[in-house]
Amino acid sequence: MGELLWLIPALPFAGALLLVLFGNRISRALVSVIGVGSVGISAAVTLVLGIEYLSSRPAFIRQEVWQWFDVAGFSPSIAFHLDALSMVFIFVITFVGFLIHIYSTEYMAEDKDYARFFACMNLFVGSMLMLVMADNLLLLYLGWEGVGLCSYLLIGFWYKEPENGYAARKAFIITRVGDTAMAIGLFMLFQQFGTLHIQSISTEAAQVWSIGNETAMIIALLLLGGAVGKSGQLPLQTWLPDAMAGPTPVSALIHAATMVTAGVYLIARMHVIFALSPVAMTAVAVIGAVTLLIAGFAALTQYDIKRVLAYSTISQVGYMFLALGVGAWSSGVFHFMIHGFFKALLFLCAGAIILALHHEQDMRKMGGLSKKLPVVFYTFLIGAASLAAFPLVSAGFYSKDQILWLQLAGENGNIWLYLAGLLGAFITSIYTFRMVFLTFYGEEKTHVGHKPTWAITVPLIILGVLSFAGGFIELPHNFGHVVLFSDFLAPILPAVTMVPDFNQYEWMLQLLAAVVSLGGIFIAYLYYYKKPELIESIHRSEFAMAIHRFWHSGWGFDQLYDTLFVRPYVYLSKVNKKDFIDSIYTFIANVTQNFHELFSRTQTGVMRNYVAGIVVGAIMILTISLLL
Amino acid sequence: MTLTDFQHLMPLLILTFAVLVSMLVIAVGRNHKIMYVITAVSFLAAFASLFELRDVGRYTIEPLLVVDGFGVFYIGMILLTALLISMLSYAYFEQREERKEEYYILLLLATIGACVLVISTHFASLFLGLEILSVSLYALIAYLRTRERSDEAGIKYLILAAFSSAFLLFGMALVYASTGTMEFAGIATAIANFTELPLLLLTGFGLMIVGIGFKLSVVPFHMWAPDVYEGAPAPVTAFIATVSKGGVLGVLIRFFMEVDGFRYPTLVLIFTIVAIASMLAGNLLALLQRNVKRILAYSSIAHLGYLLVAFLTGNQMGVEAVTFYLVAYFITTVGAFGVVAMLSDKERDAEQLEDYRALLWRRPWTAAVFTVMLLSLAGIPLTAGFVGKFYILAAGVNTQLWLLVVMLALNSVIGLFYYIRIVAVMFQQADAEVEMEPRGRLRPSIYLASVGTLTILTLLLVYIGVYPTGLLQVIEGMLAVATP
Amino acid sequence: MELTFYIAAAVAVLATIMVITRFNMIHALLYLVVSFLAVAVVFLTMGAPFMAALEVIVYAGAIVVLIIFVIMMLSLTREDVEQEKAWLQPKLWMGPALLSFVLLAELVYLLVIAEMPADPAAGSYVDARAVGLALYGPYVLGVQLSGILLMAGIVGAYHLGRQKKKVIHRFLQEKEPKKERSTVL
Amino acid sequence: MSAIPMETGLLLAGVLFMLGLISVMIRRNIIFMLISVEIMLNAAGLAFIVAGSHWAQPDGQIMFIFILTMAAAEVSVGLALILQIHHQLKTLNSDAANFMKG
Amino acid sequence: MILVWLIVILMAGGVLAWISGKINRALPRWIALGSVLAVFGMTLYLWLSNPIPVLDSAWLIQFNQPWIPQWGIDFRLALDGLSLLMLLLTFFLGLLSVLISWREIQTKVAFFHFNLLWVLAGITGVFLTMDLFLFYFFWEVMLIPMYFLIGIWGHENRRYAAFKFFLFTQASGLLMLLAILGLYFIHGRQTGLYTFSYFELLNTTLAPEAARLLMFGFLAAFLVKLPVVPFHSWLPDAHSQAPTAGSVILAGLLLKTGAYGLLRFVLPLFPTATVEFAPWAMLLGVIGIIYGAILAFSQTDLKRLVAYTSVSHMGFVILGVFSFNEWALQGVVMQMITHGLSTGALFIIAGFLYERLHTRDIQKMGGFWTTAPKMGVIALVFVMASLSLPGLGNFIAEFLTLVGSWQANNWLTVFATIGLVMATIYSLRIMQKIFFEANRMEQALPDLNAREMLIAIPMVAMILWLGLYPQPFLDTARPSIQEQLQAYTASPPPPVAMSQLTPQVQLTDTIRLNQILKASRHDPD
Repeated sequence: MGELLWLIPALPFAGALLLVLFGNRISRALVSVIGVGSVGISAAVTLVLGIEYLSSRPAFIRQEVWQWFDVAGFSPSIAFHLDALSMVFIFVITFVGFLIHIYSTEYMAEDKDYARFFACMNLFVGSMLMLVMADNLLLLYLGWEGVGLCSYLLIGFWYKEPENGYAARKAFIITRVGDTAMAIGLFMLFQQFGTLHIQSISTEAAQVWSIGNETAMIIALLLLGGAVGKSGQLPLQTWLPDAMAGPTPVSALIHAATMVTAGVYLIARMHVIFALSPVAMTAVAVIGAVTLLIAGFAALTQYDIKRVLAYSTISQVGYMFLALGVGAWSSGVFHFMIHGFFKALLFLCAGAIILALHHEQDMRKMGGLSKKLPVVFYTFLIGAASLAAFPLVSAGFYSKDQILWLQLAGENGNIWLYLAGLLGAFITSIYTFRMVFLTFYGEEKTHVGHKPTWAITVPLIILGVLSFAGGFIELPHNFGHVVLFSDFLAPILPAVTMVPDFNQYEWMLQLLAAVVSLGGIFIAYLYYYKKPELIESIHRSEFAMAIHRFWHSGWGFDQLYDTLFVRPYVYLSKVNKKDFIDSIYTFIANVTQNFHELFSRTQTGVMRNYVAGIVVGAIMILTISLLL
Repeated sequence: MTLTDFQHLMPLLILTFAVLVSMLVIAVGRNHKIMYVITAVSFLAAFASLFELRDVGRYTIEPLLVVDGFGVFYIGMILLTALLISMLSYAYFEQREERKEEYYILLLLATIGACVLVISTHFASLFLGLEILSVSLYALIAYLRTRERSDEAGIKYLILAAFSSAFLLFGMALVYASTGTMEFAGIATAIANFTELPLLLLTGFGLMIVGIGFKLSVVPFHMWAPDVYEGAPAPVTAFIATVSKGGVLGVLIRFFMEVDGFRYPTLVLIFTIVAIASMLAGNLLALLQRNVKRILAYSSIAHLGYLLVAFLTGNQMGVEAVTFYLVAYFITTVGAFGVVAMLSDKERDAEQLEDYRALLWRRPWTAAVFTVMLLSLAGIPLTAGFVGKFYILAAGVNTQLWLLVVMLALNSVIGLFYYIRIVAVMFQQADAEVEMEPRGRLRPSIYLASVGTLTILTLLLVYIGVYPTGLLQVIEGMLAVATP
Repeated sequence: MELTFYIAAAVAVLATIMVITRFNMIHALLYLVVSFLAVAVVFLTMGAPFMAALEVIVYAGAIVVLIIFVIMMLSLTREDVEQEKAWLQPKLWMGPALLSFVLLAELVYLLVIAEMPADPAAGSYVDARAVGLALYGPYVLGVQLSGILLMAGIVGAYHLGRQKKKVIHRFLQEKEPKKERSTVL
Repeated sequence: MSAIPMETGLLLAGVLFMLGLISVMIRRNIIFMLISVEIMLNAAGLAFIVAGSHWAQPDGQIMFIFILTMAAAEVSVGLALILQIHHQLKTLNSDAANFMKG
Repeated sequence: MILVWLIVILMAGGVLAWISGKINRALPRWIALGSVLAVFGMTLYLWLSNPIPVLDSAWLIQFNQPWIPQWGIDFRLALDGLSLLMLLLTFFLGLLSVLISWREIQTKVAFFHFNLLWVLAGITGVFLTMDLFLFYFFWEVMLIPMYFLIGIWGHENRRYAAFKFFLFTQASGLLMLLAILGLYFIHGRQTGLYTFSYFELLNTTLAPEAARLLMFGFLAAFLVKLPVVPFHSWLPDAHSQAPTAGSVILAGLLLKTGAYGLLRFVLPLFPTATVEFAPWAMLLGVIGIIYGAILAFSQTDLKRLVAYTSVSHMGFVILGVFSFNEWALQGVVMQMITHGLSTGALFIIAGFLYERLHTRDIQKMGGFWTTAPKMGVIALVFVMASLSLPGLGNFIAEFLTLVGSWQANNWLTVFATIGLVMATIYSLRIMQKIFFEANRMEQALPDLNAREMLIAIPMVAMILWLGLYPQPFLDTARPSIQEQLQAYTASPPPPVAMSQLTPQVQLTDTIRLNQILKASRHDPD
């Protein structure tokens, strides 16, 4: 078993390679077949392996394809590792990826760079799979950077617009900052353990380090740096809203469902090390909490539908971090999965809307679409409910509720984190339904052009079902206590240590969460549907508008980084374009030249001067004789 | 004077004989070609006669001359150089209206002077050799009387050389006054008794250095060099740069080795300062110079500075280094001036940098030869100049003359700049306006000798650069005889 | 003898000073003859009578006369003397003279403080015979070499001194090649 | 016989040498320069005689003869050259002969 | 003898090419191609026929012939894994250089190929020779033809650039010569054996002061060639002014001679002095990485930009060399190879663009992906290589270097790693300005033709190979690297520095893996 493992990432890679080599010469249909097919087969292989895995439940499956290199004992392999954790990720990546690929065949149908798009998408899926299947951190890093590249290429897919290029570069560079921290973390890990093999590190770290070990803390924080960059968490979150410049399927796949959760994967994967460092854990949780709030507020003020979703992604990933931060590993992963479903769904719906409205993304110009695009409307509603954690019937409710619950019930929990999460939930439901009301209700403001066909609707429906039903595999104690998911992950991710005797309060918290969610929906209903004039009145307030602008700009992080880093760097670079060190050499050359001119002046051509020269020489010689 | 004495002076006798024959030939009738052949043959014959003297050991002709390995090697070097210069002269003078015949007589005479210099062991022979060389050179420099620059160069050289000779003589007189002998060996024994040099003697040495320094054109006695190089006909310039300096350097080495002047810090200091100043001034002066002959003049000042570095090591290795470097320098300089002579036309020498623009495209072979010569001067590998410079550096490092060695390295870099500049000019793309051929050229066959000579020189240069072992063996063999 | 030496020396120095300060070349040469004669007397006092004779014959006789001939050939005029006067301005000769005096001072100092080697022999009279024997004994090669030296001088002087075709200095020429002019125009 | 100390003789030679030297430096007329050089050579010869007389050897005198020879050769060539220059420059000003410089 | 043939074939080929130019304009190209192919083939054969890890000694082939016996100078060539790799790189890039010049060079074709082959011959000599005199000899020999390549066929400011290149390298080379001589005499005094043989001189014991001075002499040459930051200023000019082939050789090979010199000579000859100097050298490396990256960002001349990226990348080399451990040195060797390829490729792309547009100003470019996607893809690959994307060779190189340097110095490694971010900044700028955005030029840019693809494809293949399966190269280099490190074996940090680790944990990675594998195999079924 496991012989097929390598096929999962290899197929998309092969697809990408074929498309790069021949993409321009084959028909669009064939491009679609290769592009979608490779991911599809990959998904099928995943399914087969998944079933096998579930039936036999080994600790993990490993397949080494070849030894990458071996330098003085540093010998990472190109080897794949399949366990429950990666299984979840592979599943989301291949299936959601497959759906998005199908969706893209319609969405990108008009684009002339059709083959390039699918090549990049395939490459992305391959890299992402590499990331989650790697059995050592170096291979993980390969996938990690690979998805960064694809993200770059896809954000800047429509490269004619300089802003897109800018957004693409921003994404790559900012994530690279995080990667740098991660790379340093890898150096340290290697120094400590002489290997980057994840299993070995995990086993040894637990033996070698006691809790609170300083090295472990530094390493954990460095890895967190990488995670923060990729996952768009504070303080490296600024690239993600801009990344919406790419085509919408890209946003759905990369910037919502999969790549941005790589950080979550990394932390979950290296949970042993994180668990050894309370400081790092706290950092993870705090970052998650702050990020989810900041992003939530920012989302409230956006008009671009994709930007709202982008900020909501940041915010939701914040929840995952929150979960990881208290050691609720499987809750974090669970929320990742559910989020993957509903966020992909929301993005794809948004894409369908955008396509229908001739690439209009401003929600103020939308409205009344519930009749025109019924499938989109209903699926969007499911997604929105899930995002807003609509009580009981949405998957999001269960996954988010678990996180909130564990903030108090978990041993590492903290009331403030809980409150932040709760506030976040409230804001989430406001902006989610703000979006729903602005888009689908009210009067129609833009004519609907393209009506989605099966290639769009089928993925939407499937994702809708998943967003709805996905939650039922993991239910809280008082709702039947289904623990399929956490059981599945249990061999890999330890369970949270609970505060004793806290279970009796669970229903209260659930109720609170439900109220908050519904309250948010109600406020959205009130302000954006029932009484839009309330918004007008807010807009009249100078103070409110200042805050609005501040939130709209993503809390001014862009401006801050601009003044702190970008401008000084560019200034430094421009001011020294001519390379001042060069002028040192020019100076030396000039001095030499001046000497030349000085000496040349002695060659007057007048004989008497030459005689004088000889006499001076004679005097010099005699003086030396005299003095010595 | 015995018969053996004459046998040992065979090369000089041959040359003197050639002078006489030449004068007779001129008296009968002037013919450039015959004169040329007589000169070349006599140089060859004189050189051939040296083979008899190869294993001479040390044969002294009291009190003036000594024939030993060192002397024989230097004479050989001088004779070969003179031969090469005479080969290059034919085409050069053929296109000029002057009477050409006396040139060869003067060339022979000057060569005799240089040969006497390197085998002299006595102030009298030193002085006479030097003067024979100088007096011949006065006329040679001003040989092309139609050029005002020749005259200017001639009179400058004449006055300054006589002036410096006066210094030399006065210095000799003082040395003589303080030691009572004019033989090198005698002086050596006389000063061996002194723990410290008496002031009178030191003064004498100092004044002699002025005279010698002038001939070597080292700073600060160098100022005549560029003017004379520029004004003199190209082959004569080559002669001044090589034979004249080589001869003087030869006698300087002989004298210093004999009296072991390196024991005295005063003299070493003087020479050190002179060496550094020569390197620096020579290279800096040449830096942006636009006249090729002047560049070569300045570069020769610098090269003399390099040579002094090896000279200052004051040991066998240093002498060998000097000798080796001189061979390389002779070949290179003659080659370079040969190219200048080749390119010169009836009215003036090809001395402006402009004359060399795009030479590679016009006359690739000449340009290549010149490039090789310049690279050798710059001390780039595959040429003899590199091995020479390496040898000097090795000698310097061996004796730990770090200051001098570092200065040499530094100066080599400055030097590179102007050599490469000439090369760069030659390698520039041809403008349409550049004339493809200089005016008034002779038929190609006349250049045969010049072309052949340059080819030989280039091959020699590269051969020594690639495989210096042969030359090294000869030098070691010959000089080992000189210093028992 | 000593007195003779000092008088002669004084004359020589004075005459030489006169030589170098005269504007008229012929006057200068006459002083030069005086100077040479005085030096010849010094030679006599030094015990070198043969050299004294040679000094008079060759230096004062041949060489100076040669120079006078040349000056006459060049037919120097009153203006030349004036010009000579103009050239010999104090500001022109002060610097060089200063340099020379530094050198002189050093030389004198060196000569004075130098310990002279002890006298080897009291009688330092070297007569013509001894000179002749030495000259044609050990120094015979030197004589031959001086012959060669003279030959070089003769050949050189002959070549250079030949009256040549009229060549006008470029500054005085009306000319300059047509080519240049055409480029200018 | 020679009661004159050597330093006195050398001093005289030195003074004469310097006078010649000064003259070479301050004079512009080429003939004067030539004459001055002759003075210097003569002074050098004097120094040889003094030294020779001191050591009671003929060598000093022989050197003087050689110097004499050289001076003669030199003057002859020099004068020939001066004639040339006068023909061309119409002046004997040595400063005028400064076409080559730099 | 085969080693001599390598040099001789190139030199003879050069002369032949020059002469043949009289007969036919195209002939020199074919002769050059033929001779480079021949030596490439021979080297490949050497590589394939010698299973390096099996051998005991680092040295595969030696050749020795007295040259100037008086001075103890031999014509001594020897080949080990390191040289072999360098030769492979040399001839590979040499081959490409001939190919890219096929269209570009139209004047003085014969002389061009003469120079090209002689540069290659000189570089070959540098990589092979084990006699210090001969080393210096070849060191200089490779400069002259390079000077001509830049000075004759370069761009508008070629003379200045050629001068600068020449003076910098010569000046530093002379200091090395002095150091070589110093070593020679010190060794001679000690043992009475005056020789320039590398193997003999390795045994010289040096006083600390002398070792320091001599090391600086060697360093001067190598650091200037590398180049390390305060001495880098010749490089942007030379690189940007040279013809494409010249830039490729400069960046791909000439810089590597500096790195090679550090590895081959500085490390083994002066073990104590280098350890002393190491922190400063590493600091210089880091400064280079960052300084080069910052400057690269602001350049508008494409070739100049790439030149500054070289400065930045070569910072890693010195960083690695002075870390004194196998990871870093393997990283350095990899960096030499991969940088040669990737930067060479970028210069080649710049050349392609210049041929089409007659400008190197990236301000005037843009949007070429539309018309030239093939070129775009290839450029993308090498731009990514330049920012060391995993999967491409440069990543292995830089990661290994950093892993190694981390063991030696933490903070400097951190700053060096930050250089990776800066590499991203400038690299993406290249893509953005040239291939993305709107097309500012009127004319359409033709895509790569067959010949150009023939050049580009092997480079892409190579860089991928190096990125995904570098083991053959690492194996080839390993024995020689271990040899260079011999002097340091006592001092270096062991692979596992932590003292807390129990011996069991210090097992090598492979053993540990096996255990885990065994566990996994038995566990489930």
